Amino acid sequence: MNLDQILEAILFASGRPLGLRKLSEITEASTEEVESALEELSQRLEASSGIMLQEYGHNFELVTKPNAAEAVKKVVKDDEQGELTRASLEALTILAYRGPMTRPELEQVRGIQSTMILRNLMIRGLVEQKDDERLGQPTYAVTFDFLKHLGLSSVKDLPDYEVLRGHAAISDMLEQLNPTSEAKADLPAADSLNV
Amino acid sequence: MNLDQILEAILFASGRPLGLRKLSEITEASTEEVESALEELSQRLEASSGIMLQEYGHNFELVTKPNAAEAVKKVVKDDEQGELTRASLEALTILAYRGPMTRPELEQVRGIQSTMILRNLMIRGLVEQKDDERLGQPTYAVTFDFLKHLGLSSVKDLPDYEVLRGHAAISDMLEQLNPTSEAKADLPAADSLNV
Amino acid sequence: MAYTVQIEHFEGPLDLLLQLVERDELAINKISLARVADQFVQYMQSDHVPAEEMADFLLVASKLVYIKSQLLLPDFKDEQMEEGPDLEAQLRQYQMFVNASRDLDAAWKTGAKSFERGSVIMRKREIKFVPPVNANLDVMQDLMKKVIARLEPIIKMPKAAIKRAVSIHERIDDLFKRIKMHAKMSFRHFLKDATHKEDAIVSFLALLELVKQRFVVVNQGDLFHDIDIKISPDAPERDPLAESFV
Repeated sequence: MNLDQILEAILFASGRPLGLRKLSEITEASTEEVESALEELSQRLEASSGIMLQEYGHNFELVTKPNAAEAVKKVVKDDEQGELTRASLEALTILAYRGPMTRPELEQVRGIQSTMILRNLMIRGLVEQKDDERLGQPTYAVTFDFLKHLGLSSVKDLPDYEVLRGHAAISDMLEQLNPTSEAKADLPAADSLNV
Repeated sequence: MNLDQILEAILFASGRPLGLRKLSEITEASTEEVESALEELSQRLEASSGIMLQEYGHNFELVTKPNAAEAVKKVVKDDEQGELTRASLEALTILAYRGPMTRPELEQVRGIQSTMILRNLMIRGLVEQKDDERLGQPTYAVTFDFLKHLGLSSVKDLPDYEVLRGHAAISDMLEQLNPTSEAKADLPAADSLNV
Repeated sequence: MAYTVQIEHFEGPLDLLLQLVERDELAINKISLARVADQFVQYMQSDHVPAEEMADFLLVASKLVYIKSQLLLPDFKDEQMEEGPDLEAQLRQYQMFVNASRDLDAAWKTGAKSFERGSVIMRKREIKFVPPVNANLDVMQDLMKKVIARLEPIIKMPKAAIKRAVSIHERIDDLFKRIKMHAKMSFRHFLKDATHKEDAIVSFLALLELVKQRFVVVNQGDLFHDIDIKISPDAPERDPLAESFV
């Protein structure tokens, strides 16, 4: 059995997002091998399957494709998220394109204190606190539940993702918050998309 | 999206065996069409996937292929045993000190959505659903098995039980959830321990 | 042409500012920001800005006034006001995200969701007690205390906002004294007085601070009017900078 098939079976059985390191541990393959097998899996599913591989921050989960939503809703209970307020939408959008980010970074972009909005989004399960910190501040990012609600396989599928994520103005502004080069090294990989 | 892909998504999301008639009902296709699409699905999975279509009588279910069993066992075992994550431990602690409480109440105190965590604690037999409801929501509390594991005969024997259970910060927070005085009357009896 | 579109509700200072600029179909630049500065202040006073958000509104208001003053006095520069992100750039990127959030909202409402794998594990027979090796009384007591400690700042948020307003109040009294010292100088005079630049800057900043202060302390009363009287009883009616304080 090929690694991509074993990974598919593991993700299927676990029913929740699993990290790259965990997958490498279970399969006793290197993270590079796992990554390339996951890429293979993703392409195979993309081409012919009713399910797809969802990825966020080196975590992976199998989910149904959004096109099947109508039929799937007939068999599973749909956790209604309800509508989002404008403030919630705005914070979610910024976190989706630019996260993981610290609260001061989010507040810098929104121009307003965001303690309560973050708390509300976390209670709704759309945002979570990540394990890694930046300059002593916890970082926040959107969750798999958020991706599922939009039927996205990755935040990279958001419209104009690279433009909005890598926008020079934002980087400059956030840099004012993180003046050290150390902090810069901690920024997510997609920052290299900066133009 | 083809019928075989929609069926795949339905079987994946439902997580249990579904009958031919049910599948035909959901997809609004004839049983013949469903049967031939399931055959197609079965062949596609057979050829390249880590999962397969299993049939008992006229019931169909997606399962992992036997070749992947070893890796799958590792991840399932991991879910059931091992240490509790910090988040799980925290939820368990709050339920021990403050339970029985509803999921929204637990989430209000944690500030984090807790569906999965509650589910995992229940699977491990650490938390159980109680008979009484509050505001239309089921309540949860730690199990007797868990108390026994701690060497306690009652939650009241937890260290600093009265102070921590009745702490104003928690009562205030929960009050935001139930603003009416009616709801207040519904709070657990130990509220009288408030200092 | 009179614009009849009303700004009904805003979520924060950048939201209000963007709505003002977009309502007038203006591009985002210093000139348009200066143009909507007065309305920004008016709306900010007319709506119920929550206490904990007031400081953020004040910050933007002071930047707007600074931008406006710079248009009038091109060589006027204040280091303190130059610090932090440039409002123009900040608003532009905010606009970008607001536009993106509209797409996201549309996608959110389509209901084309993905679903995780269904779980069957909640069947009673599959529940078996697994002793949690890392749960003990010490750990639990410690965790519970941490949970409570995490809640306390949230409970105390309104109180903290009041505290901050009070400390700003004290600073205002101080500023008032400084402004009084310059009170003899007419508003127009200090703007034009090139030879006493430092005085002008001090007065101007004091004014800004006072404006900020006033916002914080109240909606009641016409603060700006008050400033007019104290600072500049003989300021010309059409002085464009003075207008931003009216």
